[in-house]
Amino acid sequence: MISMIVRRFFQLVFLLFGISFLVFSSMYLAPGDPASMIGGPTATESDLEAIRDNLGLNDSFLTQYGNYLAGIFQGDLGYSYQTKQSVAEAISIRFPNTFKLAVASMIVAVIIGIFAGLISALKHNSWLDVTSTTFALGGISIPNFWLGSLLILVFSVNLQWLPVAGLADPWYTVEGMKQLILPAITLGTGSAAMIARMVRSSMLEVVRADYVRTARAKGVKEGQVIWIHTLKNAMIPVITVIGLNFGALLGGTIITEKVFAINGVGRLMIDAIAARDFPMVQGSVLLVATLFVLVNLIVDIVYTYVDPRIKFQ
Amino acid sequence: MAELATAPGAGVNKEIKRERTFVVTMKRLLKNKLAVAGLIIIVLQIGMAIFAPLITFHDPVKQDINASELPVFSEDHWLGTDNYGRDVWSRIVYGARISLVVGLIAVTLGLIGGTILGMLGGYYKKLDGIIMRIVDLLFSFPGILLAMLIIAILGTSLVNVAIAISIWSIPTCARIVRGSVLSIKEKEYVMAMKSLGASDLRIMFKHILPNAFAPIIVFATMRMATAILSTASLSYLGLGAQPPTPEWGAMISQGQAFMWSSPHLTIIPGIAIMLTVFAFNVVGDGLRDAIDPNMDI
Amino acid sequence: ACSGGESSSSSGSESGGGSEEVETLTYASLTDAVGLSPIMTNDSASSNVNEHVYETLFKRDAETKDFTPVLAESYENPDELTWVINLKEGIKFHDGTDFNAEAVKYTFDKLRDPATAAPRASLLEPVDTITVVDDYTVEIKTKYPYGPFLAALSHSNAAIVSPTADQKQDLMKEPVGTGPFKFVSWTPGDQVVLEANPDYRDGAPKVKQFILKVVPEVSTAISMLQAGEVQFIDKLPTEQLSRVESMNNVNIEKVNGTGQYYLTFNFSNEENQDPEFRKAVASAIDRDAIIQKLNGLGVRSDSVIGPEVFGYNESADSAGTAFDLEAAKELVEKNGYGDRPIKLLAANRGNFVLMAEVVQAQLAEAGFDVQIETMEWAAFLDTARAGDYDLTFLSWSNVTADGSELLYPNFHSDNIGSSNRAQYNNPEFDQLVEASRTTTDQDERLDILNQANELMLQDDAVVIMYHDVVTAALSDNLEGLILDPTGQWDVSKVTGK
Amino acid sequence: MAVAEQKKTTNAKHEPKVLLELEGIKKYYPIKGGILQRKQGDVKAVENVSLKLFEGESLGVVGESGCGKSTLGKAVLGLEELTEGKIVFQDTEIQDLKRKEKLKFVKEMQMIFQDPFASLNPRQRIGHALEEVFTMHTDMSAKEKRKAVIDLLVEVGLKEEHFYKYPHEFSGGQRQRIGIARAIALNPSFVICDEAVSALDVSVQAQVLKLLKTLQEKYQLSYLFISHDLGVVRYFCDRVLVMYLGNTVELGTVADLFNKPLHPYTQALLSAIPRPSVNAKRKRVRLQGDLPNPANPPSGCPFHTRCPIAAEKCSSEKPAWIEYEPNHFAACHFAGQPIQ
Amino acid sequence: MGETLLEVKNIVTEFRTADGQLPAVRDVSFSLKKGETLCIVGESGCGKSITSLSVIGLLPSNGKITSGEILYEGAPIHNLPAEKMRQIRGNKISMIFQEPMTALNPVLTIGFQIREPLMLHHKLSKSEATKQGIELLKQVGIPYPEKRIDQYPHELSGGMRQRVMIAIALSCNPGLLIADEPTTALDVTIQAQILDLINDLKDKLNMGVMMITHDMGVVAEVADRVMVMYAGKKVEEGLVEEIFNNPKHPYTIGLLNSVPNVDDPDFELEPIPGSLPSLNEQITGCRFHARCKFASDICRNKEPQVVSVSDTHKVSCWLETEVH
Ligand SMILES: Nc1ncnc2c1ncn2[C@@H]1O[C@H](COP(=O)(O)OP(=O)(O)OP(=O)(O)O)[C@@H](O)[C@H]1O
Ligand SMILES: Nc1ncnc2c1ncn2[C@@H]1O[C@H](COP(=O)(O)OP(=O)(O)OP(=O)(O)O)[C@@H](O)[C@H]1O
Ligand SMILES: [Mg+2]
Ligand SMILES: [Mg+2]
Repeated sequence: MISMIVRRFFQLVFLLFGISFLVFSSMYLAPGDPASMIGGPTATESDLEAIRDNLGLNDSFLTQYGNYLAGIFQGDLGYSYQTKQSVAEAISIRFPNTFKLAVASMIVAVIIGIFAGLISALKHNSWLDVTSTTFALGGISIPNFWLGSLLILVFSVNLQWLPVAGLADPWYTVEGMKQLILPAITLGTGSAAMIARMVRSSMLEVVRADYVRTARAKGVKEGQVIWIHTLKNAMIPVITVIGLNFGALLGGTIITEKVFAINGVGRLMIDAIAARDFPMVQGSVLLVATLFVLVNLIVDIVYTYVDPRIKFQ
Repeated sequence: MAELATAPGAGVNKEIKRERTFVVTMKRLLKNKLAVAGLIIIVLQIGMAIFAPLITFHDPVKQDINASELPVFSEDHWLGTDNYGRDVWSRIVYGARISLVVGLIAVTLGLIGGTILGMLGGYYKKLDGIIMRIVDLLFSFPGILLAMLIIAILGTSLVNVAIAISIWSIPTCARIVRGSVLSIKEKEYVMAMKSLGASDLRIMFKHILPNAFAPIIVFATMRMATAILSTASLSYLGLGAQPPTPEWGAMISQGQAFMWSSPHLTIIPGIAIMLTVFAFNVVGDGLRDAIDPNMDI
Repeated sequence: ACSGGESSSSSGSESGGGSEEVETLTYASLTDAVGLSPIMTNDSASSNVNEHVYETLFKRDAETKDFTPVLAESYENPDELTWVINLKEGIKFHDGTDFNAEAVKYTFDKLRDPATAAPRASLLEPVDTITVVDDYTVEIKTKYPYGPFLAALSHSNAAIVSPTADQKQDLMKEPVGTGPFKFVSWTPGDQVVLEANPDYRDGAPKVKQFILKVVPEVSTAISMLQAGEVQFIDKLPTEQLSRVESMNNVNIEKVNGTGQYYLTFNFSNEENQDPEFRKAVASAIDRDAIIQKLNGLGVRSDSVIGPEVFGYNESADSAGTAFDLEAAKELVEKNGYGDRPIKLLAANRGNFVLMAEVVQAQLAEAGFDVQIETMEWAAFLDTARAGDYDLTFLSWSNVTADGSELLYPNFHSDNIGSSNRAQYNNPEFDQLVEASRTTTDQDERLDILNQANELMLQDDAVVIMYHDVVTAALSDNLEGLILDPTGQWDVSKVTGK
Repeated sequence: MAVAEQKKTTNAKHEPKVLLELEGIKKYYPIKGGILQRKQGDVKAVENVSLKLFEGESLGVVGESGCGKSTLGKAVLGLEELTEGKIVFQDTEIQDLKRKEKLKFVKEMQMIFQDPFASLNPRQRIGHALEEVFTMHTDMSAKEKRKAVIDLLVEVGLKEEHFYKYPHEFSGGQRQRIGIARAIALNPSFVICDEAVSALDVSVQAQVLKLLKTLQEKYQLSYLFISHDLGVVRYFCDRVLVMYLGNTVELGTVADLFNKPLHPYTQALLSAIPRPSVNAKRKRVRLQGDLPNPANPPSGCPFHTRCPIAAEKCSSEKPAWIEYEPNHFAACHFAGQPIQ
Repeated sequence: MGETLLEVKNIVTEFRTADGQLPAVRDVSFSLKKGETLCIVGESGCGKSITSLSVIGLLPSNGKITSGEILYEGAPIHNLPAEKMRQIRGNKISMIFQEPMTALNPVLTIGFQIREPLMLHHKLSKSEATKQGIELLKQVGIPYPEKRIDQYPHELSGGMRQRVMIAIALSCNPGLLIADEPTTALDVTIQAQILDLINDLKDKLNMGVMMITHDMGVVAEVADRVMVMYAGKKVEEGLVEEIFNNPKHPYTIGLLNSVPNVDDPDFELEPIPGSLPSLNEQITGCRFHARCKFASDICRNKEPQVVSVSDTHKVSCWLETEVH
């Protein structure tokens, strides 16, 4: 296990290196000048020149990238062009929100997804199955902003059950949880749909397995056959989907964060991209990549618990 | 030795019954009711796209400021008009041309890229490590940034948008394909082809790929939705379809501002996308079963 | 639920029906402040905060268009190049530092210093020297006579900061000014919290706590307003106006603004230098149609210098080329303009796309072949500056509400390659603009600016689409919001009803 | 007289010609582990196998599951790279040849696989599957290929109308016939049958065995016949090789091996076979335990952990491969000693 | 050998398929006594497994017993409600399946899987069940059962897994053990161990064993009585000696002639030509006639009746009818 973690760490370094280069070059190549984003439309050429000089934007690509890497090796993610804030600090403010949201929506997604998928599989080809499949496809094709706005309209504005937006209160308070509900549903729906489809096909496969028949031959009760003998096996491929989705959610989700005014990493990143705030973009992308790798690692570790056949040397 | 003796020297010229694979597949597909419903939707949409001028009564880009934001079932505009007074029905119909094409190109390119990567990674152990790292990289790289990069390099056009979107599908597709290849390459018929001296290319594309189709089809059909919706987020950045081009994703993102006053501006293209997604998914599922020769339908 | 009209005539803080204290006032901001130092920022979200924390020397009166002193007591011009400014006494920064001439010099020197790389260093570009005459007198010498100097000094980026605080801490994070509100906290990306400054010279604001909360999605902000989670939003988008109007717990305030939106030609392209082409375009555009689309959030006037901007003259309102489809068609036909594909560049924000779509359709009606190319703001700024377009829409907010500050950056040939995105190059016009800048006599300036304005209109250099209407929606149990035509506002006089 | 017996006499008369010679074949699969995925050890799937195969003979290979039978077959065909050893086929060393150079020998050496369900591409019509063999190795025209395929189908007892059918439309026996057709398509001289009949029903198995025999006579084929069914081996083969844990433990003619087995493992194997006859209830030797892990084989004689007659020597010293009688080899310190 | 344990009377099991209602088991009757081993032999697909699954009530969802009855210790069990049947399964009737590799749940420990029936049917506590589980594993000859009980199936070899399966099947001392090809996937030496084990336990527990196999060697080794099935029908039944020494049905003879004899080098194989008809094939007369070299007109037109060769030996073939 430890050796696997160490190996992943090396892979991560490689990955981060590649990503930082890609980010740097894409920001460099994409049209748009950080200086004019700082100066705004009213800035004059001399204002811009001063800003560029100050940010080192007049250096060559390699010098800029080299400087950046040098900073990274000293554990310094740099400072925002725009706000002059430390990138690390900016991210550390946002990440807890994104994390809360990601966890909450994954919980929603997993609960709905597994439930819908199970019903679909157990009532294979019945109207319940068709309904749940339709729901899943709907969930995939509903744009998030639409669902989010609709939920706000119904539950916050009209019924006034839940707050419209924000994520200010700590999650363990009633208020904090209330704030999480709508964004979690909005965000979770898409993943729920994918999980549901995965659970369905995986269950359909597993219920035909020999060991399920064995369990029945032992006289195991039907409920236990499903929950103990089938579901755990069926979850193995589902875990990958959950992991990938969770990894993606941890990267922040621009639209949901925007609709619900959540101060998250997704918004930070998209704002930084829009502002051509290179160091901030770099920092947030690297964070996302790291999280992605970490989540994958966790998924792999979870595998060893769910599936004893998988062992890491 | 009764069997050995049967039909000695049977003539080559004798007609041998053969059904074209396509025909067989279609026959099997048509037995699946849900898939038939999906097929009908797709055919209708393609028909809509092809015969757009015949089934619309308004120019999709013709504005009429005085008749803007008409609701659904208005006289003369049965799906209403948008905020420029353009006929929503016409825009949906003409939009089918663009959205379907962009979706298809994006998915196809993504599949090709993903399949090649996944195939190489799954088949050649030596390449696997590096390919999976590339896949991870693509996975964790923000799609928007990638799209900007691509469009910065290739220029703004719908095809480039499709290319940008296609890249988003590559990592997932590559993983799926790799997974299948890893298991299929251990199958005995692959070993059999090796023992017959088949080249790697032949094995990969003639023997492994066709058997890895099922998950690819499922993935591809699910991806259609994402692809069409992605054009919306790109057009939001000015990277997608340029106005006044009618394109479903862009219609949704434009209609967003009118969600309160004219919800039909988002709902209708939303339904169009949903129908497409539904159709492609059920046809995909049906197709997966239909091309599986072992499946009894 | 629309109170309309100008609310800048605030009822003040006198007693009466409406002087109740307001515990918390929350404002929903579409974007987060970049930073809390006036020196280092140049965005409206930052200035929304900064204007409540800091103060400038002068301020332009919204109604009279004259400059009234704020931190300054008075000023004199011993000669065209010299500005002697007397400061108010007894004012303290929030950190206890005295406000004095040193603070002014410190602030302005810092703003001018190239090493600071202040985004609006150009505000003080004409300044030559700054001298502290005594504790409450500064003398500023300019390199050349500079007409809009007071406008520059009333720009929120020219607000005075506490020198001790600036040396001690990062003002970007912890601002210290002299304004009616003191800084409490800032969670970047989420909210800025201010509190009433009890020691404010005009008395503490009735709003005890002022929160500027980031809500990036307008419709969410409106929902929050409706649900009472925020009390105040501004810059209502036209599409959502009807929704806000239908809400019964808010009042909408509207003020004709200084901001303007215009279509411009790319003058670096020879084909666009053809005056008939520009005439044809101008006559093909029905600006009234746009105004109609704006649901009352636009003011129709041909004048480049808008009604709320210094230099405006009513006569210019309809001095531009009028909408005349037939004439346009004729010109297009005659000169074969329809054969040339025209690239209409539009930034993907605000009303630019709306204008682009409408104008594209109108131009197409006249026979032009126009392709819209939308792009995101950063790319747009680059592309427009590089001159990679035929037509584009630009806007200018005229924060200083001075015509020179509009014409010089936008159309003077000095600024080709930067803020003169139209690459407009007209020596005669340049001369007028320069004159308007270097004249300190305000009446004379008015005249010169009007000439420049007319010259542009004759030239069809730009097609003014509309002038802004500034909006805000305030919870109906509050009153006293000061809404400035520049789009800035002041909550220090807000009270409960 | 039975065909098998006839064959044996023929072989005895003429000096048999060697078709294939294996010299010290080893195949180790590396076990990787640790941080850098370094090699940590080996699964010794095949450990030092040497033998000769004569033209026209059937050599049976038997042994428990996992003892390396398939690996040996694959190694001979070049489907697995050898760790060590030499393969001489028709007087040419072939183990190091490139794929292109090897194609010539591919035509001569073919394989029939165990699982008739798994060894055909489920998405390829069987006619096309067979045509593909010709496409890869000849430049026949489409028409010629088709004719050749139909001839082949007929040869193995199928019909022309099966050409366009998919594998799943056939029964197991028919599928195995297709596998056989594919293996003999290029007129090989040597065919490896890896458990070619194990998955078939007894009645079908008999049909296929017959077919293989007929083809052998017709085309002078040599078989390497891998099986765990000693009955089938006795019926089908001329000589038998017994393997245990990657090692060869005994090799001899069917008659020698079945009548006087030298190695205790062979003896145990023979006694464990369920006889399809109610009359011959014999006393059997029951081996205890399972096959040891090939990654960590016992020292000395690999069989000593389960051997009923093992002595001290067996756990320390690896017995040599000795020709105890003409054409009868074994590797045992106590070769020939009965185990009960 | 004692009293009758199981009686199957004229059961027909049908499948609902796209081609309609297809019978996989056609009117099959047999019985089994305590302490007796009945082997069911026949080609793949002839309905052996479906017959046994019908008995234990675990038919695939599209399968159903449409007529006939099954009596266990004299009481009908074919029409019991699901819950009642569940209580019988694993308790009075147990089953072992062919594939030891897939019959155990890969994600549950051996201990969990062996405890389950004990806790369900004998209401043992977890620790009691564990104790008994260890005892059972010891009984089936698994070394270090205390250690094994916490392991997962993949950590065991195929032979050990099959032994675990047997331990599970025997955990509640069932009266009837159904073993569906329990050794086909195993090596000869291991197979012998397993067969011995089943035999020993049968004697010890006085169970009835219904063993399904297509290996004539296994039949000869373990069976007391043999039932030969062909295409869903029982074609011959008798004591093991009768079947091997005096087979009557041409199919049984063919089957015996298809198996190479290790002890007889001169034995010549005589395969049965052709293959098993599919379920939906309409066959008039004897279902075997198409592959039978003795088939006559009557075989093609009329179904043969059951003929008793002896008290214990019955066959359905026109050849016998004519003889008698
Ligand atoms: N690709 C591989 N990587 C690692 N080990 C392998 C590989 N292939 C086979 N082995 C191991 O090599 C040994 C011999 O395997 P092989 O398949 O040759 O056995 P076999 O005698 O054919 O068994 P069976 O009768 O089950 O087919 C086994 O222990 C097996 O686990
Ligand atoms: N779920 C099902 N639906 C339809 N037909 C089925 C189903 N299950 C089994 N059958 C058919 O029933 C017949 C009998 O099957 P069964 O499994 O009893 O054969 P078997 O004698 O056990 O064969 P084997 O030796 O291969 O296990 C076969 O023709 C099979 O195709
Ligand atoms: Mg093998
Ligand atoms: Mg069976």
